[in-house]
Amino acid sequence: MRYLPHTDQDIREMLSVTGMDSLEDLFTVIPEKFRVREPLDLPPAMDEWALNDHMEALAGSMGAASRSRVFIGAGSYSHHIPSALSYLIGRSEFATAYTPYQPEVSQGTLQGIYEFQSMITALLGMDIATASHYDCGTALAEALLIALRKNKQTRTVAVSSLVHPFHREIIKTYLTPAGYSMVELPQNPDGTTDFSLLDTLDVAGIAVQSPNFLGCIEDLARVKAIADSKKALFITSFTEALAYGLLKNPGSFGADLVAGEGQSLGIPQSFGGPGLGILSSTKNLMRALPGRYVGKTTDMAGEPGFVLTLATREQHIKREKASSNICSNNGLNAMAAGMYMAFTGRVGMRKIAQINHDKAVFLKAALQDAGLEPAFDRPFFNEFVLKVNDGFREKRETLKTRFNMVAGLDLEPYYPALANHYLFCATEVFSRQDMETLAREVK
Amino acid sequence: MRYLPHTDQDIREMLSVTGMDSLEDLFTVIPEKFRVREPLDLPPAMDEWALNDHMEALAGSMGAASRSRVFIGAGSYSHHIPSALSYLIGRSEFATAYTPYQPEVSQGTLQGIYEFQSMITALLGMDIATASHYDCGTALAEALLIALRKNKQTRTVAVSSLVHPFHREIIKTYLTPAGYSMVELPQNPDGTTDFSLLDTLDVAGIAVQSPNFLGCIEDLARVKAIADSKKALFITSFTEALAYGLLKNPGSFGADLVAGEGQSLGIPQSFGGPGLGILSSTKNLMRALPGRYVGKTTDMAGEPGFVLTLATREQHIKREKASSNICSNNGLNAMAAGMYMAFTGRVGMRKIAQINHDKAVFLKAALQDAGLEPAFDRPFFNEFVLKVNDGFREKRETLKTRFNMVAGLDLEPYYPALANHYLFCATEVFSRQDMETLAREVK
Amino acid sequence: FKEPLLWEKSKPGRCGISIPLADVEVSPLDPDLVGEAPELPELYELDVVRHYTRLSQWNIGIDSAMYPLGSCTMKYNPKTNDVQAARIGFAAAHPLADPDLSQGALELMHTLEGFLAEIAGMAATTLQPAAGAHGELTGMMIIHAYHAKNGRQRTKILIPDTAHGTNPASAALCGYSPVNITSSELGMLTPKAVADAMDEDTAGIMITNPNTLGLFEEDLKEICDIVHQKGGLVYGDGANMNAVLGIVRPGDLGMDVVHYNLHKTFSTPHGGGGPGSGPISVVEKLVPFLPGPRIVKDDKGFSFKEKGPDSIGRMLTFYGHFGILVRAYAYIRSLGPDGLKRVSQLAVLNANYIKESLKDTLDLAYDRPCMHECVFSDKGQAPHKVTTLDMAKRLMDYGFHPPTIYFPLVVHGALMIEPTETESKETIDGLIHALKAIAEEARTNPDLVRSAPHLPKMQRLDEVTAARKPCLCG
Amino acid sequence: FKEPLLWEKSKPGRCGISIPLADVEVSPLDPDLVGEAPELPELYELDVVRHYTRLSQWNIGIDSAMYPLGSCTMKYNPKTNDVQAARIGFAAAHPLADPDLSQGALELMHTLEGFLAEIAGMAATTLQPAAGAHGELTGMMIIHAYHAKNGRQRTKILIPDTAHGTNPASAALCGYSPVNITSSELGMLTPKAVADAMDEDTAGIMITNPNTLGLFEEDLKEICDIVHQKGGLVYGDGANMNAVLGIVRPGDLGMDVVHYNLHKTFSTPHGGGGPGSGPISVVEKLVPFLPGPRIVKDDKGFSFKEKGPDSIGRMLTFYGHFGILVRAYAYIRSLGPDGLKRVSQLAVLNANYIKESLKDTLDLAYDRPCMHECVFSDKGQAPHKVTTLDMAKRLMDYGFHPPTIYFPLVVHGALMIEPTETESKETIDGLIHALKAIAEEARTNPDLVRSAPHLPKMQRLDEVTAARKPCLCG
Repeated sequence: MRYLPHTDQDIREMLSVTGMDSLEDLFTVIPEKFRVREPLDLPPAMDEWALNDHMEALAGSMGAASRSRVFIGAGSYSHHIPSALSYLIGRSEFATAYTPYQPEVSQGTLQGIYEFQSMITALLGMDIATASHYDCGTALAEALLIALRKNKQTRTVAVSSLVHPFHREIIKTYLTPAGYSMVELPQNPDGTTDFSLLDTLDVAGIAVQSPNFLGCIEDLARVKAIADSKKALFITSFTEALAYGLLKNPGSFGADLVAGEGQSLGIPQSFGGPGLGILSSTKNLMRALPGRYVGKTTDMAGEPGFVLTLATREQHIKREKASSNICSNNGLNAMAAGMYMAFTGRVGMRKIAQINHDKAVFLKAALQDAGLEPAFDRPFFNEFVLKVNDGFREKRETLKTRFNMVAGLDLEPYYPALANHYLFCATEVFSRQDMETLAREVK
Repeated sequence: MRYLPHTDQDIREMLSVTGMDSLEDLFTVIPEKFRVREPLDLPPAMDEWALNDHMEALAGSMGAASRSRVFIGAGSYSHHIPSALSYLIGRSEFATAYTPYQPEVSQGTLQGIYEFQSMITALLGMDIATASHYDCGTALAEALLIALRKNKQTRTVAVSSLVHPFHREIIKTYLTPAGYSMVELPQNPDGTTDFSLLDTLDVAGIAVQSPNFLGCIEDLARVKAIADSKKALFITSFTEALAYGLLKNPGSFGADLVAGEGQSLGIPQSFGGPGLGILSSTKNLMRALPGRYVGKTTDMAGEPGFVLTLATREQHIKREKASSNICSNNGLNAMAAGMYMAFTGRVGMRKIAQINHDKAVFLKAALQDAGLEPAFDRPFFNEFVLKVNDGFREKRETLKTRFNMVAGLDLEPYYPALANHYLFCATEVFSRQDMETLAREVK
Repeated sequence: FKEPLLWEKSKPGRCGISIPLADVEVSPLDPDLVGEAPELPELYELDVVRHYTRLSQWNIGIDSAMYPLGSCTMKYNPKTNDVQAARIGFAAAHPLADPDLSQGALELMHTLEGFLAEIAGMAATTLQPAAGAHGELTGMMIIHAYHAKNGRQRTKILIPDTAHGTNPASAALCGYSPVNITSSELGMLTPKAVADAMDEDTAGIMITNPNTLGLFEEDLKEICDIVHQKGGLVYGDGANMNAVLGIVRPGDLGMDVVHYNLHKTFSTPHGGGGPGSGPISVVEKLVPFLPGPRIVKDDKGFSFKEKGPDSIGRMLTFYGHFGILVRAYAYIRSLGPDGLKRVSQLAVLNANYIKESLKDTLDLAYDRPCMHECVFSDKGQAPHKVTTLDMAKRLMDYGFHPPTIYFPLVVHGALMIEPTETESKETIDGLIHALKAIAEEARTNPDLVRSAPHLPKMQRLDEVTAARKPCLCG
Repeated sequence: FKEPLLWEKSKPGRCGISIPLADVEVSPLDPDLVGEAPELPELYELDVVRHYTRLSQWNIGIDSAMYPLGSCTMKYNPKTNDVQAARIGFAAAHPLADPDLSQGALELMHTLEGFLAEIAGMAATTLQPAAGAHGELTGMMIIHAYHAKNGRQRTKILIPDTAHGTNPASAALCGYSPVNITSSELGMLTPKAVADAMDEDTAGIMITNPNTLGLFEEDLKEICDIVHQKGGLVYGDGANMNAVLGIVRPGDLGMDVVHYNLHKTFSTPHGGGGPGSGPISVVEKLVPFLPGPRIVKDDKGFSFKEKGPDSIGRMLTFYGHFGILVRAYAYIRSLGPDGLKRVSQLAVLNANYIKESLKDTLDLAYDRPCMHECVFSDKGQAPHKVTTLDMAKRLMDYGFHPPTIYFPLVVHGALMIEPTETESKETIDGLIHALKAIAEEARTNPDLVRSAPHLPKMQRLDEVTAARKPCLCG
């Protein structure tokens, strides 16, 4: 096996140093009766070339293999990734390093993550950001746990029902064993969150997503006012990071905590993961946030450099008193997102965000011309909901098989009240022609 | 344009240092009437994503796009390339460097090429090898020019007609303006070279290819004897480097010069180029060879290191007295070939060579079972000629359209006497099932 | 050469990305909603390429040097695995695309679940957890849900003093109070210590096996039986599975849940801190509690099935770190059952060889046959006022990444070396030689060691000030 | 850290490649034909990966630092170009596959031929030559064939003293004797010098324009006319085309043949010395002499057409360095006509900015507006016994690759700086600053400069011994 360096002679020499006769002898501390006698029931080894064929067969069976156009966002977005980024992130000095515990030989990772943290705060208008989390859903759950730890007078948080349905599931999963609960805030007819439940409810934090799962931009100023009146933390989340190339950022609305998904920032969709969890906050929550930080410092010669810092909050020091159990996070994807923001910069980020919005407006208009009905009259970024007519499902199947196009996401499984409503997304990767084809075929 | 760093302010500041008012002013030394007035007639700029679509459309129209099986060698061979090699050769420190004129900052390229030279001599059993040439054909032409310069009593060389037809064309092209000529040695019925012409002819060098263009292994000991009797240089070439994982090497037959194609050593076929020209010789020809060498030396602190050496033979020093005009060569492909030989090593090279031979024997037998007739009864490595029957051409078309398989190369354009003969090749990339399909469909 | 921060290189007007053709009309959003363009640095393409190329050159990865970080299993990350994950059919796949467009990914994951269950000797696997610690949390939630379903929640969990810090943190997130179990003078858990602590208010025990001293818990089966008798469950931290693939199965020893670190045992790259992947396998009785969705196969092919009534819920937005799963799958297919067993044999051989070769030079914490790693201390260097940290930093000057230091906590000044199976005898001999030389330097020239490292671009960094006056963004 | 040679790491029995499944019977060859297995080093995969990763770290590329090698046009090599060339449909294509399987490649090349002809202002292009010098050779053979066809071969060729060394070498391969033409005190060719040398035994002239002093040959049209009047042809060395894209066309000036270095002007990587690509464009009357095959289009699509009767023959086994051609094509499509013109404008701006900024520090060989590069000498440093070589080596300590040195030969101690358009003002200011500092060091601390470089892994290497006692393999 080409990964294993040991020649027979190496093994003999090394065994003799250890005073053993065979490789089996190394395991005599394991009671014999528990040792596996038969080989594991796994398929035999494949050579590299057979593996390539096998994997291409699997990958080739995917819709994505044939340049499909999936007009779905809902937490995972198709965006262009510069080839220079793909090259750089593949350099093994980044990819094959461990967590930078030894800063003297890890300045590359450390500076890159420090820059990522800085650019995230610039994007969101917040004071600080962590080095990364798993994804938006888990970051949001952590944000709510922070609120619950900060405001101990209540064990409840309020979460908009227009937060991504999967994120709400994660929150429930995280809160339940800790003995906390979550109240879901219902939906207004215009596709935004109805906060009226909060008139009579005390909560530790209020979480909304904007643009929300239905694509609508929430009124964050209103959330801020309500949160303040409740002395609750104001938490906002997003799944489409590019939206903040265009929209007023959460910091400008006074958000306490922002949880976000960074997949749009140069990370392949990869069937949903790994993505990039973003967690950002005001300065006063610095010691309450879980996960890693990179900070700036100097070396013994006075040269500026970077280290992991504030580790005293973390599990490997604090153990059960840690603010979280997070250890490995999505570091390489944070590095990729940093690269993406460096490539786009101030101007590029704004331009690409605007193009996303323009395409979505075009698609919505084209689909309405084709007879689909608008569902909500709220501004949106690059996702929107339409009500479909009879026969849409068949046309959607035809589009899939004949044009490799997927016409939106059926909302009924997530919102039974929204039967016959589909969530559509357009990004810069879809051409006008793609969208015209889609509209023509659903007519 | 994302490749160009100049902001408008940069341009203003830099122009002011140069004392000019506009970018146009930079070109006032060019007489106005010769300056291009209209933009060049080229298509407008494409963004990266449009370029991707356009190029994928072009590449996708190629047969190779759909995992085709091309059972043709004839100078370009389909072999497996380890993914680790593709990664390493893509590292920009190798790819984006220039010729290592400044050794202190180019040790990577230099050591890699030195190792390549060393491994080539090991593969071929020769004393020395150059840093690379363009391809086998040009290297072979250079080898013949060396012979002509060494043996000035004649202006003629003998070249086997079973040397790759394109190589013979290159030789003619190179020899003609210099006033040299080439005699082609005809073919024996068994598919090897007929040397009888040489009984009455004085030549400066004799060149054969082995395995030759028809796949047959030549009797190199015989060539050596004839060359010695003529006091001509014995030159041998090869297009399939893997053959020397199995066959006795040219050095063991006493070859003076070996020209070869290194594409099989980890280099993509890439529609024929860039390949890798190999030129290797005995020690006494060291100063006669054209092109670059890397040599070992020490630095001022006595540390071993590597430099370009013997440059006094080269054009940038010797100008018109140089042994060749070669300057840029195929360095990065030499590096790739070095990597390939390092990955395969002694054992792997032998095993893969044997598998190539085994597959070719299997394919030949299968095609003979299907009714094709053997053409020559000589040992071969991974290529062989068969005589086809009526209806083969139609079946070949069907194989192409239905199975993405290309059933051999029609030899008639190259050897009119071999009408209805096809040259087939099998390598380790073809599975038994592929070959069985091919044989079944030509039956 | 120092590489400036991105914004120190920024100049207004530059842009390093290709702006896609705008082929539709511009539709301005309501100006009340629109903010300023984000204050990102402005660079052109070569700026960014050079910046990250230079940054990369200041990192050590597995491809640069041996990286014997104990408990982290820094083995070679085969390049072919990355190629598989980058295939367009996988990399560009949308997780909510219709199932008929997702069969390849679903089949791969379904098969991988089976592989991992077989390796663990358990009934089923979920690939959902995003990292090892996330797997632990998932496992603890399953244990929590199991007790809840059985009608009486418990309050405590047993955790040995050799455990990873993530163990108590994960347990605490489920509301359990960790009870510390002291390991014996042999570095192992004793049935007696567990029996003394285990009661019916205790949800179970979290055991790392081989433990973080690199030792196999020889009484594990007996300990599992004790815990089971009191109605508890046994959680297995699989961070060290690289020692026992095809040798012994956690399920056969009586464990109920085990997590994997695919980025350790199954060779996916660590990425400077992730993304990892932390699947868990469970025994039959815990299957209903697994998070949802699960992948099922029926006559229409593979699809996601939503969670059942007993499921703990959802742990990650989409189903696991698919890109990492592809790599692990490719690795298992590349090695097969014999190759995986060989991996563990050689990993253990390498560790024992280091242990034997260095035990006369460095103080060995527990002189017993080890598994995939061995733990020394700085006891022998303490008289010279040279610490484990000093030796670790000095090792950089010899071209090695330092081992894990000051962990496990039960060994004072621990130096925890895990070579993995992909390091050759020559490289290991180089490490042994370097550590012997450093031990000698500690005796003869301790200042040299204390002021290390000397060769990297940076000298020792001031971590204290960094934490006291945090500067987290520029 | 020194990286050992491959065979110093070798150990019998290791193998770093995956051996494909042998699914057919073994067929031993006649033992008389079979040799010993070649004595290649034996390594496993990680050995090889580490070896080349470490070697790469000792190289400077464009991605690492500015590389202002005069006449080499070390511009940024866009990553997207590499992606295009690696597309499976291109990279796996067999050059002799049937034309119906090769349309995409043929179309790309046919289109690129047209682009290059348009840029040159000429009638046709061949993409066959493998490198710049190979293009020169092709061009000279065409000139040779042209004269042969016209009934009388000629014996001489005019070559200015500022020419690249490849020019006389290429001419000599066609049997021509080079006649040296001295350039004027302004660094340019004069019509008079050419008229004096040109006769009817002279095949023509080889002109590099802009010349290797970075100067535009202002009297080029007149010179071409003189050569043409005597029946000669004008060969244009296009190594310096980066200065004049969309500004001036060689054909419009009267040149007959011009070669391109795609790896210079059109941004394909240099690869540490190739592969390059050296297409040539020719005027109408030379089209019949182009090497074969040529790409033609008819109603069945694109195909190769074998050479005609006047063709010089074949220059390369298959049709050109296709992988490089793809990159150049992608580059031209990415920039378009306006972008290409901008490239030349900014390349020339950068060079003039350097010239003006340094002319008070270093001795400027010819103080005239330059094109894409400028040439200084070490005249000012000679009194301090500091040479161009010393300054070049010292520049490494400032993080720059040295410029081209001791070329062109007409300038004593030449220091030839070509920044290219892809270097920013800040980077160029850094280079200017470094050269000013070195000039100051040469005055105040010449030993420091003479003993440079100090920062790279290696000190100055002994090239004399290397050539005297060559050791070309290990």
